[in-house]
Amino acid sequence: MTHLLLYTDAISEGYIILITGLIIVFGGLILLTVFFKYGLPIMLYVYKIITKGPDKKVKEISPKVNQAFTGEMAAAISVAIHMYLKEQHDDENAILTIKQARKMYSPWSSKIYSAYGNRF
Amino acid sequence: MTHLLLYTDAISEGYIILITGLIIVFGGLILLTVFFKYGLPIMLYVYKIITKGPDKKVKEISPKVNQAFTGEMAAAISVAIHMYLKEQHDDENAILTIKQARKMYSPWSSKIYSAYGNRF
Amino acid sequence: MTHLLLYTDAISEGYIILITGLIIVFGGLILLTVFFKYGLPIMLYVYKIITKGPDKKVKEISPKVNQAFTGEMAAAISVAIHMYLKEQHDDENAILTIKQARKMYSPWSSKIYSAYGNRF
Amino acid sequence: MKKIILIFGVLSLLVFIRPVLGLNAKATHTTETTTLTVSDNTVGESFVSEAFNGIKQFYSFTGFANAQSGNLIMILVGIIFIYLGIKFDYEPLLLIPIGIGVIIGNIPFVVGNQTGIYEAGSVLNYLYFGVVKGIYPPLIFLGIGAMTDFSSLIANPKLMLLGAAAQIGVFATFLGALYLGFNLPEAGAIGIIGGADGPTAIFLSSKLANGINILPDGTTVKNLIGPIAIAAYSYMALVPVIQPPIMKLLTTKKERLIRMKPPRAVSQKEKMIFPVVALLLTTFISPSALPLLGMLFFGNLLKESGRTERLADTARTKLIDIVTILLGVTVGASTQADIFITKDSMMIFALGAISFVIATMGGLLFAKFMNLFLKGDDKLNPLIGAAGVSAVPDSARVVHAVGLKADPQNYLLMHAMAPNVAGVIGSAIAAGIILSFLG
Amino acid sequence: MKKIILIFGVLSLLVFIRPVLGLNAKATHTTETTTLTVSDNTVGESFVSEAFNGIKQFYSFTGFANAQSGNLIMILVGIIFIYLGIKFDYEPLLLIPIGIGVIIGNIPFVVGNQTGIYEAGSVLNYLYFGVVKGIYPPLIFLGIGAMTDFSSLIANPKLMLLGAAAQIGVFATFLGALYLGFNLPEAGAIGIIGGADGPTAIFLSSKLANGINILPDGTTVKNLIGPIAIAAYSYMALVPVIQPPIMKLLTTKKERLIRMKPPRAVSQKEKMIFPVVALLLTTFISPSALPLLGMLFFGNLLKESGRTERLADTARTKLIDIVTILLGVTVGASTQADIFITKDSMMIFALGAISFVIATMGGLLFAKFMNLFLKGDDKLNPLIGAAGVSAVPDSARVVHAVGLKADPQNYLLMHAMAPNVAGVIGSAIAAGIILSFLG
Amino acid sequence: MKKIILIFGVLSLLVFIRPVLGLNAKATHTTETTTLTVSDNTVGESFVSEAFNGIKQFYSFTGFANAQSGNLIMILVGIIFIYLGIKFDYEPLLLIPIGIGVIIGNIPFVVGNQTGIYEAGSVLNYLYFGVVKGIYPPLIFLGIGAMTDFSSLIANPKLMLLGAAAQIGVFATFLGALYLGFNLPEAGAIGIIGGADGPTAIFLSSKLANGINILPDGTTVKNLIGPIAIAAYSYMALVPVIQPPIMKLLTTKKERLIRMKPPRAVSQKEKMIFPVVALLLTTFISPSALPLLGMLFFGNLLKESGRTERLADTARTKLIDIVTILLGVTVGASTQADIFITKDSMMIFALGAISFVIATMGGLLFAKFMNLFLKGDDKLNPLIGAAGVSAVPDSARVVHAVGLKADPQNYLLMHAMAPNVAGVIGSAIAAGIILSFLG
Ligand code: NA
Ligand code: NA
Ligand code: NA
Repeated sequence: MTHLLLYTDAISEGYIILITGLIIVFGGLILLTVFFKYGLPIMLYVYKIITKGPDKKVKEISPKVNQAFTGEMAAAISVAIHMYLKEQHDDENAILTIKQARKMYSPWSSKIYSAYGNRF
Repeated sequence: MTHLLLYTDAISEGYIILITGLIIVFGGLILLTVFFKYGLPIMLYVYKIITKGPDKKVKEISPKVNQAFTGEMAAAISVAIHMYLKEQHDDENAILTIKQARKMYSPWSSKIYSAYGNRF
Repeated sequence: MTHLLLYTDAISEGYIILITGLIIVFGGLILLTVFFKYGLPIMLYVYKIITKGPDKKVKEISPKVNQAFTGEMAAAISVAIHMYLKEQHDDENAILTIKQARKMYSPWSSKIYSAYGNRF
Repeated sequence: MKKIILIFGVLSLLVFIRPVLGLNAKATHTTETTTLTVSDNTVGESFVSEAFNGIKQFYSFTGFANAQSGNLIMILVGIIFIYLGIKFDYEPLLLIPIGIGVIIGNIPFVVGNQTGIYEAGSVLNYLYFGVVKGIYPPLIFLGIGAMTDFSSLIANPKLMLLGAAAQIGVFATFLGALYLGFNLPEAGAIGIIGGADGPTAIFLSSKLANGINILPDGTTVKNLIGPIAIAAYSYMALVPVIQPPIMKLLTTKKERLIRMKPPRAVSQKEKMIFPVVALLLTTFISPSALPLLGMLFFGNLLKESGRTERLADTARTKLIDIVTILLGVTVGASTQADIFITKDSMMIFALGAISFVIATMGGLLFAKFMNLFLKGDDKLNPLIGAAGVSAVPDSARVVHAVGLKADPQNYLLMHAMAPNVAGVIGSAIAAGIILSFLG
Repeated sequence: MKKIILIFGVLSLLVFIRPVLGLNAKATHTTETTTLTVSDNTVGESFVSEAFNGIKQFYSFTGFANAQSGNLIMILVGIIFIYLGIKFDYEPLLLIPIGIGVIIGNIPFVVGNQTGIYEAGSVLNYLYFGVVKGIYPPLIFLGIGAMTDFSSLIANPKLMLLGAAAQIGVFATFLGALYLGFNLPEAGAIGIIGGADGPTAIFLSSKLANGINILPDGTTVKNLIGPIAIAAYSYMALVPVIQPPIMKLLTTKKERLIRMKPPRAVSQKEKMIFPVVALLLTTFISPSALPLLGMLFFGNLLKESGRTERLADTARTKLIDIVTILLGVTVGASTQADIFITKDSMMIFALGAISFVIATMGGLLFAKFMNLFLKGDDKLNPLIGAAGVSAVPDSARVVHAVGLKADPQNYLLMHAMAPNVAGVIGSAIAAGIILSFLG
Repeated sequence: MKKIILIFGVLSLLVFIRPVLGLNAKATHTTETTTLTVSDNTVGESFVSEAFNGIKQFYSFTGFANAQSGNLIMILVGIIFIYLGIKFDYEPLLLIPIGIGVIIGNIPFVVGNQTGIYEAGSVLNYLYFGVVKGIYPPLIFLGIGAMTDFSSLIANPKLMLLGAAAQIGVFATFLGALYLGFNLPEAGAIGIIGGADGPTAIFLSSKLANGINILPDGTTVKNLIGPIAIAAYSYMALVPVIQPPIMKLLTTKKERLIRMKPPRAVSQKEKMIFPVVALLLTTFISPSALPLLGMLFFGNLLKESGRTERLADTARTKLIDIVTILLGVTVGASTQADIFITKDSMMIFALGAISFVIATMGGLLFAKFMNLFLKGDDKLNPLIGAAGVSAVPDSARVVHAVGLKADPQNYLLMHAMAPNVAGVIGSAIAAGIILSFLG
């Protein structure tokens, strides 16, 4: 193991790691941010030029194409998802033993694996 | 390893294990029996009291509630299961090669995994 | 490891392995060929005699039974498969983010596994 | 383009056909073969003779040269297993992998090429690790727990005693093995065949009769995992053949006609509490059974919690399938003839048969004994005692079938499931006890 | 036929009941029990007393004899975990396996029988291997990658900074742990609880606080994998309880009402490029996070490539399920009372709570800070900063719920997903940094 | 409540911001940095400079500091693999995992942090175990067996010879490798590239060219698993590019127009018997191929038995998927630049290309040779000989496509499947032979 100890005192070392670490984490994610904000559109533009010829400007191929995808739609989707996530909770399903009984005859033995095998 | 040898003679040791083992197995399963016969209804009762207030007697919450689940129903279910289990045996399915042919083009290569991937 | 070296010279050894290997590969697959051409029909015949009595000749039980499976059918199947294999390629599926959005709310956490669990 | 490929191909082939053209000058033969390199004519000949030598040498490596009668016998056994599985549907998910495993394990090979299951470094040996270390059985139990509905047991807890009674088969076989000269741990492992539960048998034998443990007197226990596992699965597959005559022998026509009242409905809460409580009680009593019972009830909780259906589904489908495949083929392959065909194996098979008979009798007779204390429609149909041997769900189905023969309207399947699953719990407890005493 | 079976059965039973008939002559007792073999009458008695001795001896092996208060407390904790998972749906796929694992790990057993998770050779120990060696977390991340849609992050990359801001929780906790006297690697592992990401926490603690590594001053680090994992998962489950009060405290009503403009649509090409580029950038910065981030983006590429749906599906269903089962039960079982109930564990739990609070505050405050530079409909609703702690997707859902309380028409879920997944990437990077400094 | 949280939060933050407030008195600096702690103003500055030192030190650990040109080249190769897989659908299930694996394996890291695939203790190293020990390939073959329908081979057994003929590619490449100076085991492993079967290539190279085995003359064989696997999969992906020109070169227009009579129907019984008999015959001839052929025919029996569909389904879906994921990413990662970019790798790639050409030619020419003995509608369309190289099912599809070009009504796919699967069996036998001679 290679240690990066700068101090013999653990607390001071801790502060250094704290500051350094935060800077690096921010640095890394800022790098990603910048790439996807500026780098990627340029890359896609270059790719398009290579494959289809230079008939488009950067702005046109900039990924902000789906302007039709408006706030109203997003809201609608959000509602739908909200509903969907909510409805998953009908606690304590009072399934009758009858329904379970069908399942019951399916343990332990190989022959019986197949009962499940068919269902999935 | 800790050995529980009581005798140097294996056969005698065997008898002890036989008797001891049987008693323990019985003991264990009797414990389970007793718990599910008496312990569990009490537990469920206590739980109900804690969560909903003390408005029910032990007898009422005793799990023997589904009296509607009569012998006739059980018999009907049993028959249904019996039928179900029986009908699984139509040996030697004379599937034509045609049907198999569709499957045939699906081995070895990655591209082909997907054919199966879609089906399941 | 047991080595089968016949020569100290690697190249000569190589030629021997080349010839020997090819002969063995051919030998092995010829053996399989012969078995499935002649051995298997006889085996199936014997099996039939044992299980159902000797009321058939070898020729009759020879597996060439499905004469109805003609070239026309094979051609038809081949076309179908050809079509099937071809249609798999509609590159760059322009699925809207909307459709993806539904999926999106499903990462990392246990509760969310179930969203997928239900689908498959 | 075409030309380039042509030239390239011809050049490549030139290298390959050099010896035929007599250019093989560098060769310095160390074999006895006298080489004649005088004319074009004889080069081919000499080369043929060398190749023939190579083939002869190679032949000594083939199965044809190394096959022993034991291998051929075991291959036949493997084919019979497959045949039984396919033709009669006897536990096909186990007999077919084991059968093909028996064949794979008995293909004759030269030792030292990392082929055999007992050779360190071979692929089979790595897969066999899960058997030797007892890892596969708890994973199978996880899946089984996620498959099993314990409702019938919760509804009628007293039927658990029938599962306990059948364990007589375990302990009696244990004693029989001692009489036949096996030492204590080996006898313990053999006894568990009477539990009629493949994974439990493999788990216990991998701990007690693994060819590794050393006894106080300095001897090493034998490796009996293979014979014990094969015996357990074989007799489990043969339950529909073994049990009916015993059942008819020990019950009267009148007893077989007894109709039992239907079990009560069981609430989801009870089903959720069952695995937790059963885990606590059984493993407090028999801590050495923890890997088996812990996983069994873990799987059951995944199934019954209502929140983890996804995990339960994986445990009872793909996970158990993968483990079943690996377990089956390696247990089968562990029957390599030189290790498997011994007097011990024969004795184990004989003891296994006896153990199934005793277990069945134990369950039946105990059901009759319980009837002495039960009245009216609480009385048990003693046939369901036979389901206490586990071999789930085959023995329960045998009970159902035998019951139907006596009275075509008497459906015993639901009732028989309770002792059936209790038998599994009982066998795991018994395995834990034996392990505590002898492990 | 019937007769043969009858005779056979009776003979078998004869062996079994021999002692009752007083034929047990060979027995040479070495125990203190004085044996009375005078009359038929006393044989039974003596046998009973011997069996009683056996039971007494066996009793010393049971959980009843070996249970310590610690075990019972932990079993109760396990039951509470299961209860929380079932009743309140708090991360049930994790709490239920961990809960039952806690129970399994605290069944009292006698050391030396290969039962406990810390005993070499036990089944649990083999399964625990994937935790100790940090193998399970990357496989979980593979499945998570195959589940996750990074669209919202691609559409609005600046939200990544919120995921970075929440890592304050990690580093502050690290510092707190140092103040409480933990050494550097232990403190690093404890800090990662603030990342609110179970697999990352297990991965880092298995590398830093594994009870194996030796420090320059000769001391061995403590094994804190169990407490850290339990703390991480517990607080992740409690996110719906922990976060809302902090969110209300640090935001004004007006801020909570901010509506954000909907994210733009993202093309499939962007989604394919994202995992490759993100893998390169993040692991170049933090190579020690390679196992986590490599697998995360590998899984995501499988999902987005459009060609490997089959593999992505397996990764996000059966594979992650299997690993989740094994990880949950072994992490749970690693809380064996004698190892788990220590002052260290208590401190880790306290630090864990603080870390979640700080991480939430960090995300919220940074969102407010960013708003200083943003105008018009680019302004952020500061609530989404709280989603930067990961705990995907719970914290995003909490944001959504709190947002709805302020304005029932303001759907923040989609916006909150971006900092949510960024928080995972940030935590993995942070783990890699800590590993580089202290590994 | 609000207040408590506020106080709690502020206190927590106090700890965290201590250095900014200049309270960091305990610090005893050991670096060269001269610390200025005179005024509030300079404290921040000094702290900044220390943090800057930390970042500088950390920078030496990042990929940016450690990247070598080799790494960057290999990362580019990985991206190209992914691009080919996605854009042209060339074996995407293999090229995409391998491609991302290549990237993962070439992220620059500092040795000693348990990150690289060749470092003991790293996660990648544990997953790589299945490659090094040859465990993954038999599991892949299990799934392949459970996918494959051998009907066309059973219906027309003589087509098996085409699969044998294509093995010329294996042995010719072996010879070529010897000429290029590789020693015997290495050359054997390289030769198998000509088998056009990824798992077989990995299996054989893990046994022969694994960097562990020691030759009689004391030298250790090279570890060529990576280059061999990459070459095999690359050329398999490129089969649609490599084969058509050779096929057109070696056949006349008239030959390409030959229509073959449709294969006869095959009964289920024959399909059940096939795997058992084929297993026996092929492994008796080549016992060292047992892991591959045993698993292949085991999988096929699971599929054809009609009783084990459940196991066959798992083998050909989830199990093979899991193994494919792990195999792909670790084989890819094994191309770590410092180990992969060597003259040997270049030679292996050159030999691999030649081997595919020779194998294709072998199959085609042998089909023409067989036609000398066949009459009427028994005559073969020599194109199907090219399918003998395996690379299932790509080479069969190439045959189909080339056949369609000559005659749009001539559907060769069904006929080409027979030599295609025979090629796999043939390659496995060849691998076994080479292993017997050189293992
Ligand atoms: Na049993
Ligand atoms: Na995080
Ligand atoms: Na081949």
